[in-house]
Amino acid sequence: MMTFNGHRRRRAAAAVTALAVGSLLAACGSTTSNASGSGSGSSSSSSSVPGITSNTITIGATEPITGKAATAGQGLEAGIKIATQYINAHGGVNGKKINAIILDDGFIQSREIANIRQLVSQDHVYAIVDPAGSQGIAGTWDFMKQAGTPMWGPISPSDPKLPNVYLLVASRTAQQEVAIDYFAKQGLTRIAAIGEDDDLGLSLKDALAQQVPKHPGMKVVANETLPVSTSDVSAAVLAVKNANPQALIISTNNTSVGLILKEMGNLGLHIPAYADQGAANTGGVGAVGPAGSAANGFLGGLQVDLPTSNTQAVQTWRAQAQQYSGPQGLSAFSLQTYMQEMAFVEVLKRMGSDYSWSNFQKTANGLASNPITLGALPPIACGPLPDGHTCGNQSEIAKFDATTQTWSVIQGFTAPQS
Amino acid sequence: MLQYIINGLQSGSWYSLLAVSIVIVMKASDVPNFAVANMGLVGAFLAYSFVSAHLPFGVAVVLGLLGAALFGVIIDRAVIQRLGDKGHFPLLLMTIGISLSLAAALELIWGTNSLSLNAPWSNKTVHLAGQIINWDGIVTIATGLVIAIAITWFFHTTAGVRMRAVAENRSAARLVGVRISRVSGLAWGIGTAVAALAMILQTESSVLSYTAGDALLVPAFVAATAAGFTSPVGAYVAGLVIGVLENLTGGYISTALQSVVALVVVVLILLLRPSGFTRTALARREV
Amino acid sequence: MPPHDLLPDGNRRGRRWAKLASLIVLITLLAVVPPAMNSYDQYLITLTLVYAITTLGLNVLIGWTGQLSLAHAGVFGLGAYLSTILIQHGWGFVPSLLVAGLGSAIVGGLVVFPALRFSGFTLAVASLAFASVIVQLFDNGGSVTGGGGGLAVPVFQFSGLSQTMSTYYVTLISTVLCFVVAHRMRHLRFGRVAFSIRDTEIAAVVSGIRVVRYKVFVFAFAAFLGAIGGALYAQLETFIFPVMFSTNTLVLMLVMLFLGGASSLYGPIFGAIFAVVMVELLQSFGSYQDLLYGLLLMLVIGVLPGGMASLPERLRTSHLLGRAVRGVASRFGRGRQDEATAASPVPPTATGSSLVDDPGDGVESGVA
Amino acid sequence: MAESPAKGTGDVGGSIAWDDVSVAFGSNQVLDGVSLSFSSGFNGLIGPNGAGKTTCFNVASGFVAPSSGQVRLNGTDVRGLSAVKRSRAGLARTFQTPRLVLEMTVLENVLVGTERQHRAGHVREVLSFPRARREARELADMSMDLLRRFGLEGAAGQRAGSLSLGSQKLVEVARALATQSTVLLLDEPAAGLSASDTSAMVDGLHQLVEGTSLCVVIVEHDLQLIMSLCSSVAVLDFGRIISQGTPEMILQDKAVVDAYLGAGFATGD
Repeated sequence: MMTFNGHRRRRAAAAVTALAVGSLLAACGSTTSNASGSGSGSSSSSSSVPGITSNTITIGATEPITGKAATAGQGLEAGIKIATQYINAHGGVNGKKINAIILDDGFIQSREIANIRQLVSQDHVYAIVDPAGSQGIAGTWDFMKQAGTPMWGPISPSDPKLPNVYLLVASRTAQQEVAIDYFAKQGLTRIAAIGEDDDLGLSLKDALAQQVPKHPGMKVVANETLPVSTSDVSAAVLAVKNANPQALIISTNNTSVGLILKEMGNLGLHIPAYADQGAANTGGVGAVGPAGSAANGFLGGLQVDLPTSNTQAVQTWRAQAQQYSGPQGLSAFSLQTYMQEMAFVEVLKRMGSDYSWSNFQKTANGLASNPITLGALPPIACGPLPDGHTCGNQSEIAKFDATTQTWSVIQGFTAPQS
Repeated sequence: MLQYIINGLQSGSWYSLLAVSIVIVMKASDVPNFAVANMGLVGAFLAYSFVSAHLPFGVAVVLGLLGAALFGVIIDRAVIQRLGDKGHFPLLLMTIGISLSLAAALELIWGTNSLSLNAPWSNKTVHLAGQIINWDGIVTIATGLVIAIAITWFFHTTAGVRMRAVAENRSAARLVGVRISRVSGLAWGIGTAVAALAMILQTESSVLSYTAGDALLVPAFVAATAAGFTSPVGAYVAGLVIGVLENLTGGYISTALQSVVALVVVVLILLLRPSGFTRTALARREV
Repeated sequence: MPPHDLLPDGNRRGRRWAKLASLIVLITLLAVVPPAMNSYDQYLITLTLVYAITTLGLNVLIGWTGQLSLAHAGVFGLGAYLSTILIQHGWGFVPSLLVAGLGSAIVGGLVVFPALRFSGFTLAVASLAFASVIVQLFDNGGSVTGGGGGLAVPVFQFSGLSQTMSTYYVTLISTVLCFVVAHRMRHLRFGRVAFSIRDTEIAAVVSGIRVVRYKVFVFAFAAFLGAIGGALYAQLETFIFPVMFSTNTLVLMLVMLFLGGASSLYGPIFGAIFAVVMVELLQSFGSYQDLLYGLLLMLVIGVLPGGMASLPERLRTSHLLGRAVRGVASRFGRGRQDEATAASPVPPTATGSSLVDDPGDGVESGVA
Repeated sequence: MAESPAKGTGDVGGSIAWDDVSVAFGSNQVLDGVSLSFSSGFNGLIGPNGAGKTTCFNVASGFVAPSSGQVRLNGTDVRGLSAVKRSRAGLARTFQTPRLVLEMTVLENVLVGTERQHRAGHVREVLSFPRARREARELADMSMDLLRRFGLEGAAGQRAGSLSLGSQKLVEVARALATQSTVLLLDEPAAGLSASDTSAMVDGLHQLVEGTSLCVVIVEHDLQLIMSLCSSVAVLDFGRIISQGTPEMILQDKAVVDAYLGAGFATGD
């Protein structure tokens, strides 16, 4: 059951009408109509848990369905919709159907923050499931903590170590650490890095600082930072080339990854290059598409199995996803949110009939002793804080073949070396 | 060092061409065209579509440029001239509005995925003095130079002289029988085609997406400003200077600072030498 | 005392009272109603007020004084970062707000140096570069600014109120104070001087107005308002990072300013309401929302150059709705003055004006 | 009711003088060794188009730097003073095309000229201190009085943009008078004015200047106005002063008649 938020439009229309009156009082007009619009919603359930009725469970997410990250956002949206459809078609959770409200944030950080507020305090969702947009999401930690609403499986921020936030898959930093370990195993010691000047670059800096010292003889020979949304990567790649490295780790948006690969090809710099799942867009065309033949041999991280994999879990998903009419249904992003929502439903099932916040916490924190294994994702084994809310930090590494345009896994789910 | 300079001249040529486009439009219709990059992208996307329809690259580019020029004329007729002499602010804001609408329209038509606009020389390199040089760099730098010369020559033809007359004094130009609307249309047509060339060259060497213009706009405007918004040659040189400064900064200081250092240097030059890189600038600005 | 009060007009005093009364009702409603709303609506109203304060600063600079300075998004960010860093070092929120405002006023005032040398677009581009330098400072500020990764904002809270409501009340008080001061300034000597500098700088000079001094003050004051807005914005968003203060934010501010009505006192309020409501309204349009936003912007510039603040005057002078609106307007006691000024189009500005009237002299030169 | 604005400036007569002033723009010699001096009362500066009259004003106001020579304002050399400082030293002027803020009221435009008279600061004004209020009222009264002299009191509350060009010129003269300067330069105040506006201007100026020490210099093509109003007239031609003296002397001067007036004027046409 999908609903698009009806009274958002109504409220906005009311506000615009008030505005058209043209007096200063318009400001007041819009605020009072807001109050009446939302009041009815909040009064419905005073004692019970928000988002839970006798026959529905409402969850919410904000995704970049339009804008610069639309490809990813549409895939993430598709996974949630496919999972919801599947669950509801199979009787729902303990007899309740899932109602998923998905808002578009256009990859604008302040919109993500506003959307989360709307979902929690106006739409009264039970939990935020699989939201994307790492920097904007970080802006909601404080609010979410105060509201006491669970946030399940946000897409790749670092662990805020908050009681209500559960990270299901390996963070960017963890994926990059796995890659550093992989290079060490291959005997490559001269590592270069190119990061973007935001949280992406920051995660790479963390990974280098933590993991490189663990491998004797390994050192970082070049560490370049690209301005956000630049289209000119040549100076950075040239600086990397001049440092004569044996491997490169990239943490930028996937257009820049593509440009870097292309520039490496132009300059004849043929060394293994790695980017995490978000940046390599494993299973999509974002980075490897523009790079063309230069993407051959490119290594990508995987938080979730390849969408082309033939495991039972992925096949089940693929059968559902092929029915899905929207865009990006068969992408890796779709598989990821599908699996994460399945895991969330598994937690709900284990909670029985008590949907209280304390029972959610207890059940989720107890997963360490009885992990959820769905296939496609590494086992989800949450535990108590401080470290238990990174529920699975294993990742795979896949290699791209430019002639067949396919990825193949070269190292299965592995955790960073401790 | 040489490699950084060549890369700098390449990205500098993109800025230069956009700056030249800004100057042309500014001269004839007194509008700071903040939509220049996205209007240029229209030409680049058209060229992409023609290439996808299996037209030869050269033909596709020419058609793309013609399409862009036509689009520029339409924007001038449909929007800019209607605003008339309402002053700089509304026109500036109008070009921002055009830019926003265009970005959205391009996203709707061609999607959000990055596309590849491949020229015959894409991904080909040549060894020169021990350096590996990309063909697209050579083509971009050469094209920029040719356009700069062509535009300078153009301003000495009859049409160009008319355009300069309009720039000097609109009412006087009208008195001596210059049809300002025609001159304005011509400038928007040529200006948009030059911008399209810049965006074709830029997206050919990187990727084509509806956000490709964002990173070029500020350097291009700084270059146009450095030329006092009047001199195409000044704008061309300033664009190259910014590009080279960026790459040298990126190579020898920090890639994180490369965009800002170039800006600061140009602004400092402006502060110390308000006439910018050209002499005529002073006279024009203080009118 | 506003000069128009000196004019003989029997109705004026009555109108002023009506105006004051409706203002008090409005502020009371704004103080009383939001606690009953959900936190999302509280957030939206607070955001509207934050935008209004910030855009007011831009209005003083561009709309009133005609200085096309585009450093405002940077200054907005400066307020956000300064106050956040001060709070992290143990300062109270309100002192940090004021110090952030004053500190940014000093930094923002630096833009006056290019402004004294350049006018029009050269100033625009120079100030834009200045803003990007500020944002680069956030980016490269190491642990102080958190670099590109951003900074978590320690949110202040009145006891007994939620965080959002605490921020809301501080924002409401700031908004009222800023607009009351701006209202006084607009209708007194400062407003006359600012408009003179904007429209006829040379006439201002020969009237003995110390233009340089005023410009320094205007840049600093605009930066102060922008920074207050930024500091409140940081409290509202609870997490700040450099990209939040990029040119996209500047474009939003310009849109709010011109759609609301540049040079009109209340334009920024209309612009802010518009910006917040518009995003809400266009949510469901998916990919078409940016297109609609851009086209709407173009439409408004084309047909309503005075912005929304000029709408009542437009309607009043138009034949169809004229009578009805006139009735409503007189009942609510909106003074003639505001609409008269608001109705006039956006200032024609920029490149300094020609001094020499006698074409025979053949000289054109700017004010030194 | 406030007193006539010029009376507050003391008994020292206003005066302005150009000493051997030359101005060249490129190869174009606009002023060539101009020496002129005017004192209290009405003075005229006439000459054909392009003779350099406005440039004389621009040099005096500090907008154009002379290549040689100096300007003395009330006996003091003002070289090196900025335009604002010259204005604050007692020099006011108008422009050929009126430069008003069209969206402000007529009264507000005149009040712009009172900038120098403000004693209370902006902060006190914003906080509505009694002294600031009193001052604002006094200055508004004085400005209203000026408008009344030009027959514009009824238009005080109107937007300046709604006025005719002629009325706008009157407002600009009122604004210049509101500065309470000692020297007033009027650049073609009557050009484009209707007969009734012109007489309003002349009457107003008469009322306000008679009995004061104000020095008014008028550039004007309306010779009837110049000759009837001014006690001293100078004639500029091709950047040089070709004659200076009383109106009667000027009318007799053969060089002036040849260069500018034409034969018909001297015969009383």
